Amino acid sequence: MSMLADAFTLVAVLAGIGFFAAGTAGLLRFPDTASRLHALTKADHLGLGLVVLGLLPQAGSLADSLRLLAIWALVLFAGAAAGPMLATLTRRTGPEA
Amino acid sequence: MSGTVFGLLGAALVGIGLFGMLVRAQPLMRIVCFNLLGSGVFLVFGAVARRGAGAGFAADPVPQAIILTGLVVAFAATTLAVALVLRLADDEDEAPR
Amino acid sequence: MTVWLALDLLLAAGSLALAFGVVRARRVFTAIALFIAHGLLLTLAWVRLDAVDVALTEGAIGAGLSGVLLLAARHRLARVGAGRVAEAPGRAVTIAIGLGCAAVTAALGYAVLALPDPAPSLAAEVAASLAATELGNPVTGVLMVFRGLDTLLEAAVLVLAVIGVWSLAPDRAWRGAPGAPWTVVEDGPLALLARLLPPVGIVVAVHILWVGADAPGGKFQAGAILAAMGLLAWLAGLARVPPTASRPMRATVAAGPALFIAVGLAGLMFQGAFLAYPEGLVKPVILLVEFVLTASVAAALALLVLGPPSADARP
Amino acid sequence: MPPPAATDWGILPLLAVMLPVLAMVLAAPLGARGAERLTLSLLLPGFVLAFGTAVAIHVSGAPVVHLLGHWSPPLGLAFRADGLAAAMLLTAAIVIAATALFARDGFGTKPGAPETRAAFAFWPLLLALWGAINLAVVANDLFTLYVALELLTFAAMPLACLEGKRETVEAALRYLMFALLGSVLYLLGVALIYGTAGTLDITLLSGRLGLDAPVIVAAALMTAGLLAKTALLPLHLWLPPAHAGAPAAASAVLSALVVKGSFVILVRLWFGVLAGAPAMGAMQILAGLGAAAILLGSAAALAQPRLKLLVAYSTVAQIGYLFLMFPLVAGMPGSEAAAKAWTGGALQAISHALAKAAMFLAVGLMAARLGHDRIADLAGAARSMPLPLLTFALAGLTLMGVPPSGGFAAKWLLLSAAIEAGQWWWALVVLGGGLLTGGYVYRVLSAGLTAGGARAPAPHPPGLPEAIALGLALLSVALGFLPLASFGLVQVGRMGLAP
Repeated sequence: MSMLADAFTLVAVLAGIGFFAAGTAGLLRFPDTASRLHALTKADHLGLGLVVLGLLPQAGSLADSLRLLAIWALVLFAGAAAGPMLATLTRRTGPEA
Repeated sequence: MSGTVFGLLGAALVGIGLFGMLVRAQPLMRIVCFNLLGSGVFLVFGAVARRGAGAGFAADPVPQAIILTGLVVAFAATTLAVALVLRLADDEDEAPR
Repeated sequence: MTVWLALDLLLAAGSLALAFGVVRARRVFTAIALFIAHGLLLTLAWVRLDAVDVALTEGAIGAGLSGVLLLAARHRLARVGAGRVAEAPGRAVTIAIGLGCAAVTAALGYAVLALPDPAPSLAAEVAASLAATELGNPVTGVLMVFRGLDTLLEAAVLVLAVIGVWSLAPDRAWRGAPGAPWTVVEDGPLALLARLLPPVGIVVAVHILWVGADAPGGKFQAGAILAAMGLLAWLAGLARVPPTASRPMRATVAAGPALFIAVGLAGLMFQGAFLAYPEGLVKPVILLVEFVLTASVAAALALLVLGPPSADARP
Repeated sequence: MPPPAATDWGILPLLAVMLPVLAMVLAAPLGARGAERLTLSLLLPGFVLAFGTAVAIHVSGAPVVHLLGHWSPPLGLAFRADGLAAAMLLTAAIVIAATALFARDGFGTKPGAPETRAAFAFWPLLLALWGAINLAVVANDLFTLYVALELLTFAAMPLACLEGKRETVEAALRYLMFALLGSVLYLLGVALIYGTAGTLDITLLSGRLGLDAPVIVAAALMTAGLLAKTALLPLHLWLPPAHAGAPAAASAVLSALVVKGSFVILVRLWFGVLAGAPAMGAMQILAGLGAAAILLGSAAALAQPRLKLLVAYSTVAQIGYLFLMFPLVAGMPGSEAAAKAWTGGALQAISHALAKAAMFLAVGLMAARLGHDRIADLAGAARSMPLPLLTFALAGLTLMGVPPSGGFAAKWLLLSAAIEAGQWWWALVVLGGGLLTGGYVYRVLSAGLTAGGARAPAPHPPGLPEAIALGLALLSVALGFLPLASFGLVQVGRMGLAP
């Protein structure tokens, strides 16, 4: 059972890291702000989601699991607020501002 | 081992921050570099704390408490410096009119 | 073991690269962005140094509030022009300064390596005396009991800093509210975030304050989170800052240190030493002081980030 | 040395620190008028506490110690007031009291009048400065001293630019940068010392540290940081514009007290913390820088066209004298010459504090009456403002070291200690500095004593501010009349001496 849980953790966290790596590559290589934002928020939401999901079986208690989920939810919130703001700002002032 | 690694990192950050403070001309850059220098100092202190692990504690709590106090004092110093820089810029802005 | 060493080295390398980036950055904005990233890496470094209390503070104040402060300042400088800039030193001087700073780093690095082994430590003394304080977190024990004076003075430093920052207001703006009003963004997603986040933040702050007696956390971390929540609400136009003359606001900033000093003087009167806590009531008294200090620290930090009242109301 | 143990009367230096700090915290909610009255009501108790500390030390012949929360070092913190600390507490109480009374004219708030920005800030800043200087001389823990240094800086910097003029804000920014760099270097040294010894208590550290690599690096960093704060040449560049641009009352406390705080900590570092690690080379360098400061600072003062800048450069020079004591005390510890040099250094700190506060207040009065402070246009000052000019002259006597003034006693002690210790070259510096000081004081007096030009203002009935400035100058002279034995107080609790 614990072997299975460990294997699940390993796979999910690795997949999450993969999303982060892809997101970072996108941030660095994509040409314009909108697609960069797209790459970044994808990494945040999916990558972190997978990492959190993978860590859930390792959490010692229900409280710890809830904390992990709360982290994910907070990042989602922040991303949801910051993404559109950045997009609006770039539309108004151009990419260099 | 962590103590040594981060102690040496602290030493390097002190040199880098000091260099920036002396070489960069914009006042705001100097303030950022001062903060870099400060983080180096705190890391050296943190390395000292880590080396002092014992009696069931993973690190000596006395220097850790000192770092906490120091961080808040350094932040207060930063706000004062920023307020001065902004005041100067505002004056500059109004002088021609 | 080696995995952890590799992680430490990776963290150190990343931090070094970012630090070099800060110093070399051509634009101030880049430097500040890299500095914030640097602060976040350092937060991990503090965890690796088994200093979770420091990590929380570094994240909240070193990277968070400092970052907001510096970015807002950059924004304002960009609007009014960079201000008069001192002459940057010439090439030869720069090289000389660089060599000097390298020498400082070398000497310091050597000193760090030459520190005595086994390292001297007060951990045993803290462990022996911690029971008398009824606290479980040794760092809180040091902050509130053994070196309570330093903490008290630091709280006073925050009050003094607020007075100092306000003293830099232009005379014609003195009666106004702290902060530059044009920074407020009243609509859009920020308003949503500013409505959703503060309740969560307040719960987290109270939690951090409450567990601080026995686990990592405490008044400064909680105060920084509360200050951030307040600033967020202010940025979104949901909260107004009263003018500098407001007595309740001034009293909030002063209450924590004033209570702390009063407790200290009570110790002098009844126990014969400043900051000696009444026997049997150590923990309740400390928690009361910490609770009021959190409110004062939060108010002071927020006011410090806002800056003096500004004469500049342009959008 | 064993950890300090609590003594009777330890409550006195403790309250001398905590009362101003508490008053500073309460000042903001009280508002400018309340803060002003609170400050004034604290002046007498503050003086009594300082005086009581001095008496307690004199009677018991030993330092007065308070252990905070009954916790003894290395875990806890101690306040330890020795003779030097008591002398500085008294000096601070006198200078602060004089400045506060003087400042009522400029920063007072009439009943019912609205609170101005300058009045709101001035009183808490003055209180913070008072608490910080008291803390800097009695705290016995290196990190508490760091907090004292920061309190001192955060109080002094806004005072330097309280008028809000552009040049003063620029000067304040430069001052803040020097000061922050200084304190961060000091803190770095503190970290290394803790890593070496596992304690930050000065008494415990005394004699425990050898000349290991971390200790040497720490000593160098802390000394450099403290020199930047004390404005010893060549780290003095921030001082003249900051001190000359401040309002008169602020200049007085900045020049008289603030630089002395970091100086006392430097003394504690070399003769307390590092008492077991003789470093004669470093001592000679410090004194060499001091000598350069005396000669170059005086020469610069001689060349200044503006009165306030002249007085500020005079501070740069007078700070130099303080550093002559280092090699003389370290040269032959326990000898008569070392004791003389120690007393001489302390007396120089005190007499300069009184004389310089008097001088800045007098110069401020003159500048306010004239509307400018150009030395070339001082003609007629002797007739229109006799008291401020007399104050300047008396304070000048002390700075020159003319008998019988406090400055004479200080400089004579340093001079004879130098000869007894076989380091006669420092004696030449003392003499040369006195001549140069005479030069710039004479320049001002001769300009002021010339018959009035047409623009000289009409004579003005002297009031309380004139009397306060004159009183400080008289005190600085009167120090020289005290019998030499009464200065034995500053020897009490000197570390590095055989008990």
